[in-house]
Amino acid sequence: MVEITRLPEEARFSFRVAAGGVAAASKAFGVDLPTTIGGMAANGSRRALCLGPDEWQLDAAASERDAVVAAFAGIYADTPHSLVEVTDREFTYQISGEQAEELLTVGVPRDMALVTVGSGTRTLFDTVPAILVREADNRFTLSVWRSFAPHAEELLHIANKEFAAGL
Amino acid sequence: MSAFRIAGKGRVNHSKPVRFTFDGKTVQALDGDTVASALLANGIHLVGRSFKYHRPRGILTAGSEEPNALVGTTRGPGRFEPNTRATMQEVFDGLKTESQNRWPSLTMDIGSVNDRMHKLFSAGFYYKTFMWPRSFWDKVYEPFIRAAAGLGKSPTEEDPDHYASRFHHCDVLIVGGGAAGLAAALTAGRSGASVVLVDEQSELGGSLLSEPSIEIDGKDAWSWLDATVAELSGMANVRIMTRTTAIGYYHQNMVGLCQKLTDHMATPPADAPRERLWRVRAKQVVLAQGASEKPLVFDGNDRPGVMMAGAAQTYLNRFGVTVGRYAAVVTSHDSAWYAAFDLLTAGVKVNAIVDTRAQVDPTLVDSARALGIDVFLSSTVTGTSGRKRVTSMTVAPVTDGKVSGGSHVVACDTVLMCGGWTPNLHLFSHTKGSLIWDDENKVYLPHEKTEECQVAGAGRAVWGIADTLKDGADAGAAAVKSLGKSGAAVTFTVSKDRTGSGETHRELPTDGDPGSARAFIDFQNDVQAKDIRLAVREGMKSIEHVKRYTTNGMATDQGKLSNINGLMIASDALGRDVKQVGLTTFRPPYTPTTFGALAGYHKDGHFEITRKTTIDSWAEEKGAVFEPVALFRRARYFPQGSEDMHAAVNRECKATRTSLGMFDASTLGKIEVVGPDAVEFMNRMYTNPWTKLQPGRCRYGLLLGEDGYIRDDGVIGRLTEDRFHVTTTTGGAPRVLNMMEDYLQTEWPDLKVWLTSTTEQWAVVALNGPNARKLLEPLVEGLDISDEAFPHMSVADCTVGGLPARLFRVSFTGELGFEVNVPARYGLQLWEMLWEAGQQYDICPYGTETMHVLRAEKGYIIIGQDTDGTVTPDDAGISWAIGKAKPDFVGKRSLARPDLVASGRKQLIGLLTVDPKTVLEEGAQIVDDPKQPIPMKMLGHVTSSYWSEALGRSIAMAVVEDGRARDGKSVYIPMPNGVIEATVQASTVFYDPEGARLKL
Amino acid sequence: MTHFSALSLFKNALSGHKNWQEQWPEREPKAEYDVVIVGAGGHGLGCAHYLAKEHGITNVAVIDKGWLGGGNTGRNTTIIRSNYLYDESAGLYDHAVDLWENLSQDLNYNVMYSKRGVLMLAHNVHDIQSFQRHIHANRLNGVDNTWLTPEQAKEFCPPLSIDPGARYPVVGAALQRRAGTARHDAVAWGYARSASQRGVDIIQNCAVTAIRRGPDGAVEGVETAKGFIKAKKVAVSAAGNTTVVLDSAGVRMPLESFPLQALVSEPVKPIFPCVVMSNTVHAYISQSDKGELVIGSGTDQYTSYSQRGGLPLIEHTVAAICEIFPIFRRMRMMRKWGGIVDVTPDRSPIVGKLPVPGLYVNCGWGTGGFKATPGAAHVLAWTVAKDEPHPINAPFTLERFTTGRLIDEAAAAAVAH
Amino acid sequence: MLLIHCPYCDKELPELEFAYAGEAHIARPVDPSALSDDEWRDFLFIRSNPRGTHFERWRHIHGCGRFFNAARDTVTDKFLTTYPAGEARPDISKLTGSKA
Repeated sequence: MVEITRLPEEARFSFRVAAGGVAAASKAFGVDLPTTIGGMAANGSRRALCLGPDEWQLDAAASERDAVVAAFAGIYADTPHSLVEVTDREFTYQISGEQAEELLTVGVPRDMALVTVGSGTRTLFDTVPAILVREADNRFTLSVWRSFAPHAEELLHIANKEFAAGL
Repeated sequence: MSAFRIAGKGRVNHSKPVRFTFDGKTVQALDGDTVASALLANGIHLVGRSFKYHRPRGILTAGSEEPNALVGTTRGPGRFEPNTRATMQEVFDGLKTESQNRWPSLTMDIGSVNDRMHKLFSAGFYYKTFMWPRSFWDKVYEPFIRAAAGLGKSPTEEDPDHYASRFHHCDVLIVGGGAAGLAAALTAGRSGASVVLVDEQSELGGSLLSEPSIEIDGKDAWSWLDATVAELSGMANVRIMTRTTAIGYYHQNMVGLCQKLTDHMATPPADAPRERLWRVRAKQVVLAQGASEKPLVFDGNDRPGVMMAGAAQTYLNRFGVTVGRYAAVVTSHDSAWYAAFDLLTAGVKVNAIVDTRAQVDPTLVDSARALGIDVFLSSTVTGTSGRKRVTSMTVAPVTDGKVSGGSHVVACDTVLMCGGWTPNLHLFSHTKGSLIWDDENKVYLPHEKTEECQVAGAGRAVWGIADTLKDGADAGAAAVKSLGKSGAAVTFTVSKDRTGSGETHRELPTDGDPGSARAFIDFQNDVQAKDIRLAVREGMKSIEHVKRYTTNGMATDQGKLSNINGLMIASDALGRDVKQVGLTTFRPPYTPTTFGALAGYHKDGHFEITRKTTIDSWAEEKGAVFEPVALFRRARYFPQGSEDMHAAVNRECKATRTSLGMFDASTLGKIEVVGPDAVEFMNRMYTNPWTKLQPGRCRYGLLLGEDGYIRDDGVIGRLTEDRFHVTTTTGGAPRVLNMMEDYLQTEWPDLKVWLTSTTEQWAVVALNGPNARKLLEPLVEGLDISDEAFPHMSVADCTVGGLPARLFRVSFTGELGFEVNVPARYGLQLWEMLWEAGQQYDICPYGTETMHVLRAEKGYIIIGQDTDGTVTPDDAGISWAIGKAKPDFVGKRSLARPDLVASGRKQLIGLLTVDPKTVLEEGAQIVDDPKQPIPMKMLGHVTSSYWSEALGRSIAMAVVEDGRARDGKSVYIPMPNGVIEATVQASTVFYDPEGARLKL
Repeated sequence: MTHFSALSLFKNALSGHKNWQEQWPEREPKAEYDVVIVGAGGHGLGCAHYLAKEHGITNVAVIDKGWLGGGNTGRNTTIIRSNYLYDESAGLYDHAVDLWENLSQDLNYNVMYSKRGVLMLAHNVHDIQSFQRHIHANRLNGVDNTWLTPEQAKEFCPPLSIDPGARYPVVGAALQRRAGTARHDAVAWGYARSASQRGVDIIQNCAVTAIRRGPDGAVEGVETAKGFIKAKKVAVSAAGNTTVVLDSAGVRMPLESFPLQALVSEPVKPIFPCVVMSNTVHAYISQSDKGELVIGSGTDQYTSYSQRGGLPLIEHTVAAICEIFPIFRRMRMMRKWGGIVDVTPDRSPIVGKLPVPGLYVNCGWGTGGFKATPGAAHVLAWTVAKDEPHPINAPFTLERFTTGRLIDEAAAAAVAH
Repeated sequence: MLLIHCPYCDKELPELEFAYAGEAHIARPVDPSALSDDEWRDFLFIRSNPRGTHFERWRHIHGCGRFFNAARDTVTDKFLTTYPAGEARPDISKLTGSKA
C-alpha cells in the first residue's frame, strides 16, 4: 500500500525569465535557478524547479510570500520577467511507500526512470496535466490543478486497492 | 475419475477436483484444466456449431487460435460473455458454460438446415440475390440474414467488474514464454537488463508443457522448466506475467498487453481488477510467439473428433487426457508422428498414420510399424464419416498429385491432423515489418524489420527444442548487446529432442468431385476450398478480395489457422506463385480483447473528468440543477420548491434586475500576460486596441482565428503597465492559451512577455444588481468603489471581508456588476460571506440559464451559441471592437477576403415575435416566404431565445442574411405545427439600450 | 455477363458454381482513353459507372496503385446519412441517399443498403441547440431528421443507457430513419462489375506516378507504372494520396492526410438495431450483417500515410462506447485497422474542376466519404462529361479557400462557451 | 503511440505529452495586408502533405511547453530529427534516418 496525502499550501509562483535574467533572478530568490529542464535546487524553504527553458516553479513558505514578491519587483526594471502566484491553482499530493513508483505508472506515461531523485517535470497523470517531483526513491509529489484533483486522487486510491488485493 | 483422464498424468492437480457446468450439465474437472481439456476428459467432443452451416463442431486446438470450441461463460449477474475459447478458459468451481449458435439445443439444431442447402450458400451468394422484389430487402431478406449471423449472444447486463491499466518501461520485452522466450529471458535477465516476459497461457513453458520427455541440461523438460522459472522469478529485474497476451505492437516499440487477473479464480479478491491493460515501451522486443499447427484441407475435416495432432499431444501430456480410444493420423509433417507415438504409449490405439509425403524419415516409419501402426505414405484422405463424432476416415493412394488407386476406410473415433506449422508473426506484421516466403519450408518468415525487435524460435521456422533454445538465447544476447550491455547467450544441452520437417499443401487430392467436397479452411466461417476457387473464378485476384469475398480469415481466430491454406489454394487457382499472391495483413489485436480492459479506469465518474469549482458543493447542497460546460459542471439554476426551470429562471432574473444576484463565475479562463511587451502582444492577438487602456481599467477583448472568424472573447483588465488579466470563455481557456503560446513562441519570439494560466488560482463571484455596491462597500477595504472612483470597467486589488481580492467592476447582465476574484482556497468562504451579508437585499444565487437570459436582454453574445466558427466581427455586429488603426492583428487579413466582405452575409440581429408570448426554438430556421415549396431558401437561424421576465415578452437573437438591412421587417419561422412571424430589430439590445443601469 | 438473381444462383448451384464469370476482367492499359480516373475506390469506380451509363462515355480507364476497393472504401464503418446542416451538404449527401436506395438494383449487385436509421445523441444543451438547428434546416430542405426524447431513443435502440447520472447523459437524439449502412466491399465490386460490363477498363496494381500536362497547360494523360496513358480528361479520386498525385500536375491542395482507425468486435447475435453516433464522446457504432459491432474512432493527431494509428485513441473510443452502452464491456475487440483520410480546412470535400483544363478532382472527404459514394461519383461523372459542375457539386470548389466561402459543418457544430 | 524526442528537454518521451501543431516552416507573413488573396490562401490552407519526409510542429504541451519542429517520415511515422522552433529546415540528405 502507498500513502497518499494532500500537502498544505505554502507559496508557489510561476516564474518566467529570459536566459540573461537567470543570475539576477537567482539572487533575488536566493536559490541558484537550475537551467536544466527537470532540475531542482533548494535553499531552506525556498525551492526552484526548472519546468521549461524559461520557466520555473518557485516554492516558498507561506510566510515568505510577500518577501518573494518584493524581491522580484526589485529587479523587474533591469531584469524583465513574469512572476505570477499560483499557490491556489493546484493541490499537491505526497505519494510515498515501497510501491509509490508503480502506483504512479497507473497514470504517468513517461518512463519513471527518467524522473530521478531530486528532479521534477510536467507530465500527465491519466488525462490530468501534472507536475511530478521525485523527492526520494519511494517518495513523490504530484501537483494537479484544483478541479482535476479529485479525479487524480480517486484514481490513485482505486489503484492502491489493487495492491491491497495483491493483483 | 473421468473416463478419458489418465491417473496422475499431466500438470493438472489430480487431488483438487473442480466442478463446472456445460449446457446445464455438471462436468467433473481438475484444477489446472481448461474447459476444453475437461470436456475431452469426459469424452465430450461436440462443443459448438459453425457460423454459416451450423455444422457440429468439436475441439480443434489447445490454444487461443481455437475456431470451433467457443462457449458462453457466466459467473453471476452481469458476468456473462460470449465466444470464449474453451481451450483457454480455465475451470473453477461455479463456472457455467454453454454452447452457441444452436437452437433449440447443441445436438438438435434447426439452423443445420443451412448445411443441407450449402450449395446455394456459396461464397458471396448474398451479393447476387435478395434484390427482388425491391421491398422485400428491408423487411424479409435482411432481417433473415442478420438473424442467421453472429455466434454467441451479447451480454445484456452491465458488467460489474473493474478494469485496470498501467504504463511500463523496460529494456527487453519478451513475448512468449516457450523455450525460445525462456532462453531469451535467462540471457537478458542474467545481464541485468530489466525484462518483462509474458505468455498468454496460465504458465510458462510453451511447447515444453506438451513435450515432457525432452531433456535439457540433464533434466527432464519439466524439471528444467521449474528450475528456470524459479531462477527468473528470483531476479529482481525480471517481471513475469502469465495469462497475458501481447495484443498489438505499436510505434517505437510500444506493445499493448492484456493481462487476465481473475478469470481463473472461483473467488476473486475484493477490489481486484478483472483484467489489466499494459502499455509497455521496451527498448528491445523479442518475439518468441512460436508457431501454430495448420489443418489439412480434405472432405469432412471439420467433424467433431478431428483435431490438430499437436493439440491431442497437449491434452495428453499437459492435462492427462486422451482424446479418444482409437485414433487415425493424417499428416504432412513429422510432428504428428510423435503425437501418435505419445498417444499410443498412453494406451490409445492408433489405427493408421497417413502421410501425404512419399518420403518420410525411415526411423519414424520403422518406429510406427514396430508399434503396430499401419502406415500409408504418399496417401490422401478423401473423406470422413460421422455426424456428431467422426467414426472413420477414407484413405487413398496418390501419385503425381492425383488419387491413383482404390480407397479404404479406417475406423477411428479421432482423427489427428497436421498440415505443418505456421510461424506466428502477427506482432511482427503489426510493425509493418516485411515478410518473405520461404519456398523450401513453405512458410512466411520475418524479413525487414521496422522496429527494434528480434524474432526467435518457431516464429522464424526454427524447429526442435535445442535449436529453439539457442535461437532464443541468441535473440536475448542480441537484445542485450543493442542495449550496450554485455551478456553472453546462455547455452543448453538438449537430448531426446524431436525435430522434424514437413510439407505444406493446398487441399488434399480426392477421387470425388472437388466441387462437392466439404473441405474446410476457415472452420468458424465455414469457408471451404471450393469457395476460394469460386472467388478466383469470379475475378477476385487479390488475396484481399478473396478474403473479403469468402470471409476466409475473418472469424474470431483472424486467420491463424486458415491464412496459409487459403493462400496455397488461391495461389493454385490463380496459377500464380504464392509470393506473388501475398498475404493479407494481420491486424491488432493478436487475440480478441475485452472492451472493458481497453476502457480501463475510464468508466462512470472516471470516464472523463468532471471539473467543479470551489463553490460547487454549496450549489449542490442548495439543490442546484447542473449542466456540463466543457469539462466543468456549472449550476444551471437553483429551483425552489416545485419550480421548473422557467419559473426558477424568471425568479432569478427578476431578483437580479431588481435587487441583487450572485453567480459563480470561477470557470471562466484566466491568463496573466506579463512583461514589457505585454501591450504589444495584446495588440497583435486581439482585435481591439490596447495601447491607450490605462492601468486599472478593463476592456472587452475579441479574439479571431487567422481565418477571420470569432474564436473567443472576454473582459481584459490592465493591472499595471506590463500586466494584463485576460479572461476567456470557460471552454476556450486551453485553446486560447495554446494559440497565444503558439504565436508568442514561433512568430514573435522577440517579444518580452510571458503567459500564465491563473484560471484555477482564482475563485470568482459575480455580484449583479442595483444593490451590488451596497452589499460590497462595507466589506471592501483599501479601495473606494464609488462610481466616480471605480467606474464601470475598472479593476483593482483590495480586500473583501478580509480576504485578498482582485476586484473587477464589469457586467454581463447590464446591471451594476462586480466580480470578486479571491485565491481559490477562499472561494467558498467568500461566497458564504456574501450570501450571509446579502440576505438584507434578498440576494439570489443564479445559474448559467439566468446569466444567458440577462445577457441576451442586453444583446451580449455567447461564443459558440450566437457565433459558430463562421461568424466575423461584422457579422456579429461588433466591428466596434476592431482597432481600425492597427496595422495588423490575428485574423485581420482574412477579413478582407472576397466572401467576407460580400453582401448577403448572415448578420446577428434581434428578433421579436409578433406574438410576444411565443418563445422561438433555438436552432429554428428563418425564411422570407413561408409558402415556398421545399427545399426552402433559408435566411438564417435563431441562435438564442428566451422569455424575458424584465420585458414581459419573448426575445431572440438570430443570424439572418443581410439582417441589419431588414430592420423592422418581418421574417417567418416555419415550424412543424405552423409558421411564426417575427420582426427584425437591427440591434440585439432589448433592455436598457442606453446602459443607464450600468452607471449606478 | 450473367445477370445476378436468385434463379441464376440456383442454376449455378446445380452446376457446382463452375460457370460464374469474372466480375471484372483483368485488363492491360490501352494507349489512350477519353477519361482516366485515378483511384479505384467506390468514388472512382462509381464515376466510371455513371460516365458509361448516363453519359455514354465508355472509353474509360480506372487505375489504382493497389487492388480495387482497397482504400477507404474497404476500411470504413459504412455509415450512410444525409442530415447535414448546410444546404450545400444536405444537397450532396441527400442526392447520395437517393441513389443508395436503388443502388443494388441499378448495379444488379446487392450492396445490402440497410435502412437501420442513424441516431445522433445529444448530451448537453449545446448539442440540443445544434441538433435542433440541423433538424429544422433538414425539414425545410426536405431531408428526413427527427428529434427523439431520451425514452424514444432508448426504445429505438434498446442497448442505449439513458441513465441521467451518466457523465454524458443522453438528453435527446436526432434520428434519420432512412439513413443506415451498406456492405462496403460490395459497393466497389458492384460498381466495378457494372462499369467493366459497360466497357470500362479497370487496371489494378498500376501506380499513377504523374499527371502530364501539355504546352498549353491542359492535361495530356498520366504516367503510370505501365507507361504513359493518353487522356484529355483525368479525374483524380485518390483520397489520402490526392496531394501527391496532384502535385505532379502542379496543383497544390489544401489537404492533410490523417490516420483514422476503426474496429469490430467478435460477432454476436442481433443486439443493435441501428447506427448510433455521439460527436461529444467521439464514437459511433452499428452492428454488421455478420454480427460484429462496428465501431469508429477519431483521427490521430498527426498526418500520416502509415495506416497504423495508436492505442490511446482505441482506448478512448472503446471507453466512450462502453459509457453509452455499458452492456458491451465484456464484448471483445476482434480486429482494428487504419485508413488514411484526406481532410480539408473546412472538412467538406472538393468535387469538380481544377484550374487545369481537363483535370478534375473528388477529394477531401475526411471521415465521411463512404456515405457520399454514389452521389459524389454521379456528379463527378456529370462534371467530367460536360466539363462543368452539376449544380449539386458547384459549391464544392477549390476556389472557396481563396474567397472564404467555406462549407464548414464542423465549425457550425463547434463548441465554445 | 509515438516516442518523441523533445529538443528542449533532450529526452525521448511519449506522444501523450505532446500536441501536434501542423506543418512547419510556414511563417506568418510580416505584412499580411500586402498579400494577394491567393497568397493569403496559400499561407492559411495549402499544405505539402507529403508521402515521405514531413516538416512539422509539435508542442511539448504536458512537459516543457515549447513548440518545436520535427522531420518525420509519414509512411513509417519515424522521426528523422527534432529541432527547436526558429531553426532552419535541416538538410534531410544528411540525416541518417536512424533516430533523432
